[in-house]
Amino acid sequence: MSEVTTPEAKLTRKDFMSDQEVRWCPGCGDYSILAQMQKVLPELGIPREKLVFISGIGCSSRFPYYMNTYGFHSIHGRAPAIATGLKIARPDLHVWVATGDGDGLSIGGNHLIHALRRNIDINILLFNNRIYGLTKGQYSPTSEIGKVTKSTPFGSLDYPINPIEIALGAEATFVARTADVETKHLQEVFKRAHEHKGSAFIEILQNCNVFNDGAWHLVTDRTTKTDHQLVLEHGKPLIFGKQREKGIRLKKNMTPEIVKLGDGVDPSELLIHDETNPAMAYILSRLGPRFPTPIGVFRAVRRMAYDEGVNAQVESARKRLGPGNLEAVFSRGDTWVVE
Amino acid sequence: MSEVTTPEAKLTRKDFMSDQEVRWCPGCGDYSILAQMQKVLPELGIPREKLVFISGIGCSSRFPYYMNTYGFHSIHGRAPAIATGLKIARPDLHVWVATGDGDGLSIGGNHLIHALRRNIDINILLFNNRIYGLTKGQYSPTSEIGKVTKSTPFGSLDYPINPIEIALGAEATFVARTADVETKHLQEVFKRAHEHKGSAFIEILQNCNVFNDGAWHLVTDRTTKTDHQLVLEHGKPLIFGKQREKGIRLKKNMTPEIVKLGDGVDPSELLIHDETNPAMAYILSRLGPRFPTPIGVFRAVRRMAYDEGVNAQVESARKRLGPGNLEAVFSRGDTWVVE
Amino acid sequence: MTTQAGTPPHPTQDPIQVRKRHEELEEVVVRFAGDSGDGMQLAGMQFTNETAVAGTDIATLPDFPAEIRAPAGTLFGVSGFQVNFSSHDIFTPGDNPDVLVMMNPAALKMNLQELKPNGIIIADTAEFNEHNLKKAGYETNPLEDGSLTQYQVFPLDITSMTLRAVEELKLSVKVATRCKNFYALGLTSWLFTRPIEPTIRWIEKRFKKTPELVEANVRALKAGYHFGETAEMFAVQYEVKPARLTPGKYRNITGNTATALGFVAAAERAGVPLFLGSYPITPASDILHEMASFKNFHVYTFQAEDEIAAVGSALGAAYGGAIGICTTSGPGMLLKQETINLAVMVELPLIIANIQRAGPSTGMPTKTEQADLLMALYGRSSESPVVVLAPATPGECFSMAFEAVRIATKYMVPVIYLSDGYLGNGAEPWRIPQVSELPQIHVQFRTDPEGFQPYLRDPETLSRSWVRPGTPGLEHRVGGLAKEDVTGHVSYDPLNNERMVRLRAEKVARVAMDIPPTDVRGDPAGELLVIGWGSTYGSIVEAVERLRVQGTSVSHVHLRYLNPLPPDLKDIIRRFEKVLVAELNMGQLLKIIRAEYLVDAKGVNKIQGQPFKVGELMEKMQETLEG
Amino acid sequence: MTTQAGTPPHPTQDPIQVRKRHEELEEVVVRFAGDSGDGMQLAGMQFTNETAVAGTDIATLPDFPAEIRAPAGTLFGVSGFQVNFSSHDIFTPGDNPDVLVMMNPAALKMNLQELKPNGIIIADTAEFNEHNLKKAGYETNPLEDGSLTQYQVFPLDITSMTLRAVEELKLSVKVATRCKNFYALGLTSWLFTRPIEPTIRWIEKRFKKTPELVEANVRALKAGYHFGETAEMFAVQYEVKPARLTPGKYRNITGNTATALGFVAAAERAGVPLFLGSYPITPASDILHEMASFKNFHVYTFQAEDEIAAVGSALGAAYGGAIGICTTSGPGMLLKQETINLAVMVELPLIIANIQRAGPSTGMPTKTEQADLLMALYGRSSESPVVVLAPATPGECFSMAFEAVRIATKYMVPVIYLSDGYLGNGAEPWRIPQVSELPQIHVQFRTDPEGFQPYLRDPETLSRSWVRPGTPGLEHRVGGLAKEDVTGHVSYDPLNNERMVRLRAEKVARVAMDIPPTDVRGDPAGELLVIGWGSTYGSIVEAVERLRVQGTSVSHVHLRYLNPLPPDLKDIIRRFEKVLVAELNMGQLLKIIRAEYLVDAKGVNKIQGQPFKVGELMEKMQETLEG
Ligand SMILES: Cc1ncc(C[n+]2csc(CCOP(=O)(O)OP(=O)(O)O)c2C)c(N)n1
Ligand SMILES: Cc1ncc(C[n+]2csc(CCOP(=O)(O)OP(=O)(O)O)c2C)c(N)n1
Ligand code: SF4
Ligand code: SF4
Ligand SMILES: [Mg+2]
Ligand SMILES: [Mg+2]
Repeated sequence: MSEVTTPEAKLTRKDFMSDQEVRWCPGCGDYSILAQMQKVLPELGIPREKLVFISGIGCSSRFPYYMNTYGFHSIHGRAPAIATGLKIARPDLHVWVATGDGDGLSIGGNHLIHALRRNIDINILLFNNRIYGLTKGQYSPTSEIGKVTKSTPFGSLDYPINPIEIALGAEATFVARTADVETKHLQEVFKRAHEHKGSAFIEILQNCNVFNDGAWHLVTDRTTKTDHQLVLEHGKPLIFGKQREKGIRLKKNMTPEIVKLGDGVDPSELLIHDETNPAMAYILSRLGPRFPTPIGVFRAVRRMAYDEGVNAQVESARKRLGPGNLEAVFSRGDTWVVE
Repeated sequence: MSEVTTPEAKLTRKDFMSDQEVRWCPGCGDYSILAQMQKVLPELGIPREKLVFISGIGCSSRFPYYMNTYGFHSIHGRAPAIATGLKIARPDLHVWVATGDGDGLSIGGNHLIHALRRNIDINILLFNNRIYGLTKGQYSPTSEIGKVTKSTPFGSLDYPINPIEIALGAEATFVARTADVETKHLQEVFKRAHEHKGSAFIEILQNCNVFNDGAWHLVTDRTTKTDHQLVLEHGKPLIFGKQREKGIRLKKNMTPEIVKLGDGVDPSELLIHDETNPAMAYILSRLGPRFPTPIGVFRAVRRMAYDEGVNAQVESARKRLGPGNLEAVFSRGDTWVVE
Repeated sequence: MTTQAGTPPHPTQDPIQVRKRHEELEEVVVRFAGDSGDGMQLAGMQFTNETAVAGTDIATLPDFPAEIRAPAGTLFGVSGFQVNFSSHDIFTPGDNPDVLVMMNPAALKMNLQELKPNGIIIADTAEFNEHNLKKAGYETNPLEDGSLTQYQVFPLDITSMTLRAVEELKLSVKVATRCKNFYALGLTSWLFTRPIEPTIRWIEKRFKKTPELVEANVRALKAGYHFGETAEMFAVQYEVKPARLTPGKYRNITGNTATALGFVAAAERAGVPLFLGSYPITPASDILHEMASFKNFHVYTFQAEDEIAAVGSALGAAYGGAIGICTTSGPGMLLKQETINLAVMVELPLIIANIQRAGPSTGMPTKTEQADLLMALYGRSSESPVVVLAPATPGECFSMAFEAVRIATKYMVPVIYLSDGYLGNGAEPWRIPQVSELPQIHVQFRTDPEGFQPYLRDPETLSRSWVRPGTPGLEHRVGGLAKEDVTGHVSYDPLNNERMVRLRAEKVARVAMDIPPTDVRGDPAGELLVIGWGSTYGSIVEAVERLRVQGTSVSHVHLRYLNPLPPDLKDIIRRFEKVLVAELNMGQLLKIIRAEYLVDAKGVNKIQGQPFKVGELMEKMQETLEG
Repeated sequence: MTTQAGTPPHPTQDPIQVRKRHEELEEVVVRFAGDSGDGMQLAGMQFTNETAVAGTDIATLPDFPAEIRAPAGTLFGVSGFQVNFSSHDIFTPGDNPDVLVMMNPAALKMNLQELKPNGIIIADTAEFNEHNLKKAGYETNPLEDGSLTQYQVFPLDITSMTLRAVEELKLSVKVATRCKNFYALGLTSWLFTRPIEPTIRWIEKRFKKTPELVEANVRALKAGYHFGETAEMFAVQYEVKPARLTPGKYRNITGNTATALGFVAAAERAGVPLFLGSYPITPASDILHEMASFKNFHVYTFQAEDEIAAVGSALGAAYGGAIGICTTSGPGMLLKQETINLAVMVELPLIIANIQRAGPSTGMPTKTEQADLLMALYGRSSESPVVVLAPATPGECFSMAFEAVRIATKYMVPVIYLSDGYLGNGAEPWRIPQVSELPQIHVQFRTDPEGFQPYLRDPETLSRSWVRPGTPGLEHRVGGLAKEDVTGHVSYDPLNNERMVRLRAEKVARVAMDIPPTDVRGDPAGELLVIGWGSTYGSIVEAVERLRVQGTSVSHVHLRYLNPLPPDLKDIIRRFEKVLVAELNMGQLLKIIRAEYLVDAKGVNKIQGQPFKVGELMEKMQETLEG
């Protein structure tokens, strides 16, 4: 057991490592995600005991075992529901959910969208490796069409779910994407999510080197990412490429196009990222294969968080009606006395 | 039992009325929806026996009992899953799903989005009365914030789901909205859905006069609808108002605004509806309260339907490998003979 | 109808008599019935309230269709409400009504066969038109064709009289007509000298936003009452004296309300917040509705997207240190089992209230049944022991709900609470307890890091300690994978797994040491022992008592604790020659009793969505004794 | 290890001897173990295949962790595969291995205690370094500290020898090292004179896309084989002669593969398309994988978004006239119950295969258990009878899967098929049937509108007719609400409901008339009857036979039909003084037997995620006989 920690005591990465041996495959992208989380948390200045990690089932969902905080490895797909109950009853806690593309988008899709639309103040990390890892390699809701897996020897036929797009469709108030190998970016996004009041949804592109190696190679590999990765920054134009020579512009009919800077195209014509503009986020979420893959914060707006509302309601009820009085509710309606 | 019908015999509305007494409350919006369906079907020229209506649980889900076709009143929220299995195994059938805002978006939300993203060739009618009717009036995922219902005496706190937006987020290939009292429009949309190959999602604004009377009053009442209803037509500018004097224009940052025609504003500046433009559909789906409510087809595009893919795969496998041979699969791998 | 002093109940038809004769009765069963839109449930509940307030004992049986407002005049659209009220204690709504208040022909058609010989029929003639008669399948009008001569029939044009009563208010006919249930109620109230003031108060509260409706309904109510008084048609006014109930302050309560109050009271006595995660389903929804109004207590109610999320949120709250509860019924219960399994594994308190209804599948949602017992015990994958409790009467729902919380928190274990539609919607007078009478529930959250291990157990209860996240130094991880004893680390060690499975079973078994002795109604030994559980209590008690009066050797044990079973049950069973298990299912407790005690018990079973009638039970008991 | 002619198994250490001595054995148990990344499952399966092809009888026990590739060298990361092969028929993988092939210290640590005295240990010395020894909790190196003197230890640097074998291919060390499992397999194959050709063929097929891997693995395999031949270290080569199996063409088959084949064969013999709706879950996923490759049959496989959608889609397909199947395991089974309940109500054929695993909750996903029996029987709300079947051996999974389809379609009823992880992953030789040997399954879809009613029943089976949507004139509606007898219309009539509940129960009960007589292994009467079901078959058979050889009066009944129970079981039980029920749970079938037959049966139970050892069972049987 870990000894007492107080907000004062400055914590270090080690403080967040549990005594459990990490059981992921050597080379799994999950290691980096874990490491970045353990590095960021000390900077947030919250006492360790105020943190809870809740997960479903999957390789990614083993995450809580390795964090020296409170942790709950629950049921396939149900982490958001459990986290919702916890956060309503315990608004003082910082609740993180770790889930996978199968856990969060296949069996757990409904709980995910309902958590997001309610805007309950939890942070959801969706480890997207486009495969079912723990069950040894079946295709997942994010797998590309035609994918040959154990359960689809002739290729899958399911049009993939776009996690960012579905989160936007549920009107999530914070929607971001990052990648296992982008260590700094991971940390930044984790911080932003922590600071956001309300549901924060983070898709993390993660490599499963055993069952789906290289799924994100183009976006994350040093040699290719400059052309295939688009870093979103609020208020900044959408520029990418080795020499940052390419940009994204919107045609009249709101369809995006890639333009080369210089020859006649001025940066001012480019799309300027705006985290508060819904149409912007939506268009960026479905740029498609011919475009670079955006990472960063697609959308960030403030809306009443569900737990805020619930507890405000309880408070106002107490103010208006006074603290609950059992005798009173027992005697609701008509009563009579028998001598 | 109904007597045999053949494609030749021209069917009438009566042919589609079952022998079961309709058990909805007097005045319920469901009656009109049922009537329009029974009127449209004869025009489609499909034999009655090729039609199947599958529903979940709820007032709306009683729909199949009243249609003299094949029908299956199934489980709360699960109709899309059952319909998917049926359509894969029986591509020759025309499968319709009847569901409610609770059935389809609360307990059944996940099956709904997965059916839509797979683009299985079924037509989904979501009766949206913004309330749980059959269970006597609790708020639903589409109820407005602050709604006072049996389960929310202090007002609900859940930010509502926007059915059109969630369907778009799942990249549904056909997304439309209509209303119980718009009889002609209902029929048109039903026809469009029938003609669409792939999943067709239709939100039907429906009045529950017992538990949520007037939920759609502004949009559907003769006296108010001209200002509060926006009829979408492909290729046509977005115009509404008593004298069709108002239009919708897009500002530079892709946010819509209402403009008065005439004084300086030319119709050519207005948004022209395009059923194939994803950003357009998305923006229209979230116009918000200060805008009129769009009805019509938000989005209609063609993409491989799941059942097409599955059956094509089976066919090609048969072509390539020949029809299945039991002896052969029995003997897969190494075998030996014992004398 | 048992009249005193043998005076015949017939109203003497002497026209010149003005002052009405008074007759005292011991027990009366009234059944209101009409269209699901006629407000019969309301009339019934208000009548119940009036007579309860008047001090009689009561038992009720609401019986309505699954449709909200099925088309007018249809047989399947008939909605009924039966009230039994009496000056001695009663246990059931009564097998057969003495009085039928019938708002249309369909209602009469559905209910007549149950009316007692010479019973009273009050019928709204306005509704007995061609159209409705045909819908109900009557060739001719029973009110006129002499087919009801063996009853006392009072044909009244209730509709027109109601319209006349509210005439001046200038309401639409539709709205005005809606008041007729209160007219009928007023008349019935007069007929049995029940006070209408409680109903007037109720109307004023219910419609306070629409004064014209208050006015209209009150007028209709009074008009009905005065009609009885003045109309010569009614020569006799009946009266039922108050019952001799234990002194105290009383209210009339349904099982669902009592359940809600029991949970809230327990949370208050434990000093722990309560979290209800629920998804609406008949007949459980009312508990959610009731609890949602307790926001000023430390009560959270959450209407989740489905039952899985409902129970998940409750477990999450329990993990956070709240009392996690969910309420549901059969089809929803199925969906909670995986989460209950997790609760068994992480050993957190969780209460799952299943208000049983008739199945399987969607079945008959508004009808009652007791067929979810085996599912509660065995409906989860692998070995997953939980505690199972069942209240026996509407009022008892309070104490058993309270008990569920006590056990769950003391043993850190899920508790399944089995009520049913009959208990949930049925009502009885309930003696309002003093808060001080209620036991304290001692909840101790662990805070001491010294020597903490997540799965260290209390030597007596075997429960692990409850730790609230946020407690410094106790950070730890729990989950659904097999756990190592004491440390709770993930472990696939074969022997450890068997040890943990047996520990969880033993923990539940020990609850048996913590429950009251089983009481046997009747002789402690004899020929026949009838075992029941849940809502069948009333019918069994009455059947057994009647037989005992006839000198039959029969006793009754009613189980509130179904898992673990009471330790003394074995000996009790041994003391009887024959054992009969009465349940509203195909014999579920029966299976358990046979397996557990190897006794050749027989079952009396009914799967009709209706409670047992006392007569049915008596017959079967006699058969068993003879056979 | 039972050597013939009593010659001691020790290799004589005489250096000048060149030709190896040959020894014939009757039965050998080999266990391969190493890191989950070492490919031990593969080595084991290939060795099994080789010896099966060589004609011996076999039984296997794969045993691996839930993690995909737990960190190298850890105890929890150890993955093992045990093969028992013999020249007579065998029923279990064997209690204790004769040979351990150990790829690292952790493997040795986890497996040594089970090795037979004087057993053989082959160990890869390369992995026995400080680091790994410490991870495994060894102070000193067991291969050197003399702690293994009572065994025959062959310490070999398998890693280096493998690297040398593939040197010329210039592979990365990482890739080259991965071949060591084939080196070990080659050596073991030589030691027991098993043919390596089948493995070579397998390698060529498996890696056909990467020729260098084919080359590398084949080289490693051969190198291992030749090392055995040439190295002086091995003086003896053992041989196990083919078993006398019934003549025919054989293959080696796992329970999961046999289940898949059984379903496909049944669909073919019924001439009806098959639809598998499934959601991946250990240990059931392989059935989905297998079936997904049958696209050229009329087989649809659908990986749904969850188990509810999986079973829903299967029911939808069944409604459409296909054979609807779903495959799952405990945690997924829970989610299917509501849909099974609907299938019970609409009376459509549906097959649910539950490949049981150790629970509760996530439990030990890769370990076996039999604790879902009561859930299969009673895990649904209300009264919801279904047929429950259980295969006893991997090969038998074929015939019972076939039987499940036959019963489901003949009686229009859901059938739950209970296999488990041990059956699913375990393998045995399987006599490949001629398709002509397989019974026809007669499926008749109704097409005649004349006098059609959805719930008209076949007088013999009580099943309603199966109607494919698309059939003119038979349009009708079905659903989960209570149904009127014959017409199937929605009905809340009390008596109708009871009638329908009893009809559904009776329909399932009648299946009992349609199943083979129960065969008793051993005397038809006697002192002790052991009752088992499912995967415990092998261990029980062997335990019973050994005791009978010692003259004990014990017989064995193994149930394949768990609901309804065989009609002749009652008499069989009566013929024995004592009854013992052996199951891998806390006594689930035991409860049923006691309740059904009122016999004081006792249980022998194990909840460790492991099959029974023959020794454990023999002990408990003797105890019971004495006690
Ligand atoms: C109810 C239930 N169904 C199925 C499973 C089996 N299962 C465990 S994890 C998993 C999918 C994991 O995929 P993902 O969420 O992408 O996590 P990953 O392993 O890829 O990180 C499945 C199907 C389960 N544990 N429980
Ligand atoms: C598993 C399950 N949970 C809950 C219910 C209770 N239930 C029936 S219908 C319904 C909601 C209906 O709302 P909606 O889908 O909007 O249909 P409406 O009645 O409004 O047309 C609920 C909660 C059920 N039948 N099954
Ligand atoms: S299987 Fe894939 S996702 Fe799972 S631990 Fe291994 S590498 Fe990571
Ligand atoms: S309750 Fe509402 S939705 Fe249901 S039938 Fe009545 S009016 Fe229609
Ligand atoms: Mg994944
Ligand atoms: Mg609704």
